[in-house]
Amino acid sequence: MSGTTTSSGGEYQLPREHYLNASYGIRSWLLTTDHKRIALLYLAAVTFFFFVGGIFATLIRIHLLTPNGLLVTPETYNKLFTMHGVAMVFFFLIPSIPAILGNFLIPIMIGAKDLAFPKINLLSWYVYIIGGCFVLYSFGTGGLDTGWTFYTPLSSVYSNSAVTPAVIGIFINGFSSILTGLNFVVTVHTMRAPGMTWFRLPLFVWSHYATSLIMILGTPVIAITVLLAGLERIFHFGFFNPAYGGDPILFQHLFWFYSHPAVYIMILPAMGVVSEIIPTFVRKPIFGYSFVAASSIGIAVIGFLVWAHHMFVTGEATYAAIAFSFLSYLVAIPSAVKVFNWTATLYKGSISYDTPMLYALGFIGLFTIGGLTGLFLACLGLDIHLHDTYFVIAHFHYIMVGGAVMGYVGGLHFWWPKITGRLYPEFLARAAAIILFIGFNLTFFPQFILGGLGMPRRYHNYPPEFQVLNVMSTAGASILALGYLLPMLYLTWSMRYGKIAGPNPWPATGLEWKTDSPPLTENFRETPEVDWEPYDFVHRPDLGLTGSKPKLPGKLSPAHGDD
Amino acid sequence: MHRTGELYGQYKTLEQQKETATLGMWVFLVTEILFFGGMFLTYAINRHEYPTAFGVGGNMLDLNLGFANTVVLIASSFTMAMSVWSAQTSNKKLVPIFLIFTLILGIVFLGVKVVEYKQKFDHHLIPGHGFDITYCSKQPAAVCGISEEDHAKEITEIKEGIEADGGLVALNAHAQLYFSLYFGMTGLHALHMIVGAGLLVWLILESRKGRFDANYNTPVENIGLYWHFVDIVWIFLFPLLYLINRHLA
Amino acid sequence: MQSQLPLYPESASNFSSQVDGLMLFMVAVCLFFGALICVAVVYFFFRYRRKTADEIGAPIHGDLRLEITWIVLPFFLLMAMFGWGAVIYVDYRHAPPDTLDVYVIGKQWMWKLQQPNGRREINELHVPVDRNVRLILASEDVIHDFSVPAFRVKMDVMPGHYNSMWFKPTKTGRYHFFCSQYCGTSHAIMGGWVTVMEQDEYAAWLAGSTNSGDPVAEGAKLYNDLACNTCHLPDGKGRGPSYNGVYGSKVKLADGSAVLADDAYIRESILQPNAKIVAGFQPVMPSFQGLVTEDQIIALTAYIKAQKDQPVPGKPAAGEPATGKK
Amino acid sequence: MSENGHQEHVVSPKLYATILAALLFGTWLTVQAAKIDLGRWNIVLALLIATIKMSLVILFFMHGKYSSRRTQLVIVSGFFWLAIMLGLTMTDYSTRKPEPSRSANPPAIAIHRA
Repeated sequence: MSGTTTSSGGEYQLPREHYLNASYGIRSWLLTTDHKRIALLYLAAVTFFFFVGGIFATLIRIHLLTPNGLLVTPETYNKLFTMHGVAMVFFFLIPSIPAILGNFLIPIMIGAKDLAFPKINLLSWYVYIIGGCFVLYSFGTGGLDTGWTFYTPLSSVYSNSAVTPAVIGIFINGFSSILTGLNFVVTVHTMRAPGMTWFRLPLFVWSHYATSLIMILGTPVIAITVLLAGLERIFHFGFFNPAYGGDPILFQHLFWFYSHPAVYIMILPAMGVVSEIIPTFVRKPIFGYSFVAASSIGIAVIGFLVWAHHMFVTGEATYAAIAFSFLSYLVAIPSAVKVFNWTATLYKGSISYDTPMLYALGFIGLFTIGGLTGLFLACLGLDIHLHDTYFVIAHFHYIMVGGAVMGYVGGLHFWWPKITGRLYPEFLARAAAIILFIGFNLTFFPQFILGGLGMPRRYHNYPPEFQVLNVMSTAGASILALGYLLPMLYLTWSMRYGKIAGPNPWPATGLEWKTDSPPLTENFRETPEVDWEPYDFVHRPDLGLTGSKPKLPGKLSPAHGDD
Repeated sequence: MHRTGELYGQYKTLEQQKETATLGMWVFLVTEILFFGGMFLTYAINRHEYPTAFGVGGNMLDLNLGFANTVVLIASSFTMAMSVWSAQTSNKKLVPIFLIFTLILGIVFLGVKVVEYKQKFDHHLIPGHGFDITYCSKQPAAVCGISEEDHAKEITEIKEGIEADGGLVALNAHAQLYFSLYFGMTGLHALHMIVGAGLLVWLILESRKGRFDANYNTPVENIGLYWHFVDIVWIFLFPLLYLINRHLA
Repeated sequence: MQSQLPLYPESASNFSSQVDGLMLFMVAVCLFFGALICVAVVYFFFRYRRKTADEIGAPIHGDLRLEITWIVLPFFLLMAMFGWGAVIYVDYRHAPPDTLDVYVIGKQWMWKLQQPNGRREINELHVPVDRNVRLILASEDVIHDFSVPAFRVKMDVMPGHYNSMWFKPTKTGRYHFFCSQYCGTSHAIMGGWVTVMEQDEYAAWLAGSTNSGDPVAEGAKLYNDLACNTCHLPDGKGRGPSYNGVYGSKVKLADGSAVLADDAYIRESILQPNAKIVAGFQPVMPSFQGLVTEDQIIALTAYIKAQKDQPVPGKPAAGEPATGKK
Repeated sequence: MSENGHQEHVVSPKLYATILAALLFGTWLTVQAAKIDLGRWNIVLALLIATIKMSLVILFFMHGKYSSRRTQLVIVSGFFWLAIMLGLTMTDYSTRKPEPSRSANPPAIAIHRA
């Protein structure tokens, strides 16, 4: 099946034709309907927004080095954290894993030639770009100072910044997300290869299916919400404006109906990545496959029932607060189930120390901290102390950066050989993973303490007693920045100079590893038939792992490990 | 049944292609449910808070036009369903005819909507600084083009509204909220109608080539689904906007 | 003074001890589970490291008993956290009856506070120790949030309606309060200090107020200026009900129901007079929406409150709850 | 039955015409119902009629009755999520006033908005 050729020396060579060299020229990229090329288009755009958001983050941290603010005016500071939030949440975290890794991998993982609607897939990228342009226009013409949450009436009446284009951008961008989710759901339902039953789906696909449900059911609500806020701003409609009798809390209900499930859009795909990486590098089936799969769906569904826990101190009804707190605790259970199962998977495994594995283990640690601190915020009694403090900042950065971004970068390393056909430099990659882990903890752990002390979020200056912790945080941020720059550099380098990977360098069990690296435009030469269970290493002689000697041609590449 | 038509590269069979398109359309309609749902929620909460002002606002609408439009839209849904039937039974000549009927009814609906919007504009009922819920009640009936009887009712109703809602300023603010929702909801609905009309034009051009028959009718069916969905939205908008507390005084 | 690296804020209210107890419990539980997972991961990581390149792990697919254990056990712990938190929250959302009420108005970007006797402060709040204090919060523009870390309490300050929060300071001293809800440019400097004083000191401080008029007097003036006095005659014979003895009583309404005449009711009655009509009166009062500021509403409320013990028309003596609207 | 298990059902024009008649009748009925004062039940009745009309459109015009189980599940889940959004938000608005209270004299904070 594999078209990869080996030279006499046993080293791999790139396949003669693959999706990257199938056609050339800018038009062949901008008009492509190949899900793999669209994934790379997303990679470029999303990386750009990550840079933009990252620069804002760096400026924020530098500014907070001293209690009175080092760098910028209050107005500018408010714009910086708003734009950081908007760029990162709507244009990096939400599309990152689904639109890049999901787009690239889901059709291959289920044995399809493409997504169900390739043109809609391309359309979703253009929609993303158009939305992004509006938001960049807003950033460029005076910026945005409402916070990424756009709470009314500040955003709809009082703010003097460029709210309207930003709101339009987010409205448009929502449709990109909807189209991606729609495509995934339909693809998973109708495009599976023969033998690829629901319970043979990779957990990555399960988690993306759950993510897509949220995108489909939640995103329309944020679209209408920001539309209403925009109308209120432009035409003096009074939906949420107390001056006309509107209720600002209603805006928060609508906003969080999407935006809370949206954090699961960010974390679920990362969980999917981790669920792929761990069995591969432990070389044993995931512990409790059906529980891990079901917990993805559970998180997606229960995640819709908890949104008002963002509003415990707004004056919402006590009964409602109690109900939402209760439901919030329920959503902790499927998350915990995942963590326990991943940990149990390590037991009696054959664990390698490859980079993706380091990211996956880092993910478990950071996600555990992020998840456990979420329990503090879901707790009614503690939330009245911790709400809107740095504790919240630390908590969601542990989930979104420690969780989602670690998963994203880990997944990028894991599938990099599949995407580019080449391996990344292992030593640098491990170093970057460790630097990221240390930098991250140094940045955000002190913020838990700051939050406990009561330092409110979104402050451009702060009482002097908080300085030591802020300095620690800023120092960590600079390490973190290095940790992100390193992969960007060596991954770019490896695209041209990396070692040729071969179809299945790890080796892993998924269908995507049965085709060439990089794959053909049609993914497979002939439609594959699946007759094995997921993550089964025992009955897979084609992986070359059953004997005592390596059966893979030639010497194993250095990427495999530590022998 | 064996299907014909172009098979796109990513599919294995035409059946799969058809199934995929139908599922995709329904999933899209689910997103539309939630999209309009956000607005219905905003309506529900505010109506719950200000029943009086919403009643006064609702009575400012022209029930006859609203009723006529409902009939027009339901009829268009019927002709749309009939064009799907024509395609499914390979009546290739009938498909464009029913589609043209549908399009005409859709345009009539939008035309009536324009008349209504114009009326609201003349009556100072556009949210913003010029909004004045009492404008018509202060003019002679003829100026606002309503019957003396309705005019009298309106005056009474506004008077009672002012009392019940806690003053003119409050009533005016809350009625403006009602009209914000009126324009937001009907505007969004009209936008969907315009998109639907555009799709219909394309469908008519294609169907005149005789493309749609029992074997291949996915576009007719899917655009039909969309059209029916837009109809459903109106089925709810009509009572919520036009019929609440209808001249119950 | 504060040490260079504080790790937790001072504990200065009835809620701080409750919140801290719960916090301690949660930290302990979370540390236990966090450590359990970390230790397991690190131990497995080294214990089961790959020894040969083609080695595979033991094909273990799962264990139902374990799954059930780690679903059910955490569930009970989570419910304990939920229940404990809910108890504190319900307590927090329901102030005891005997509170000292301070009005707090947030506006971009300052706090205006007003003591029960009308003494006004900007960005400063003085309260007596060991007394239940209730803050009645309103905003003039966007959403703010009044947060006192040392008391472990906060509440959003919404435009358009009152929120309230309460606490009982347990320790004298000066504590930061912050605006916790992002409210625009100078959000970060929209804070101040809560000074908790001994009760007698507080009384002396309150009596020594010179900087502002008595709200009752101001309310009385407004009562005349806004022509309330043309309808709301003290003897109850005007077109509107008398104010006497209204505050804190149950008012009978035209629709047969009754409502407690509290601050929120009075505010509503000024802004939306016909929302609740007192039995025996016609809905004729105009709305004062847009004509009075939040400050003036507070002054009017104070005036009405001051008439609490005046003889109620139609009743021989004060004491009995009576009908009548301001 | 085609291979994918999705049978294309052709609805007869007669049934379509019946549905049309029912929808028009429903429209007339809802207008008439609005003219009678039923207090709070007016809105309930109006929504009930609208829901029945919607069901007719979905079941027959949109072929929901003849669709695959999967499609039906998609339709139902759409409305289910709408119900979640409306219902859970309403839990807040409908319980804001009667709060549980320990004290005999609760400081009822009104929810009225200016």
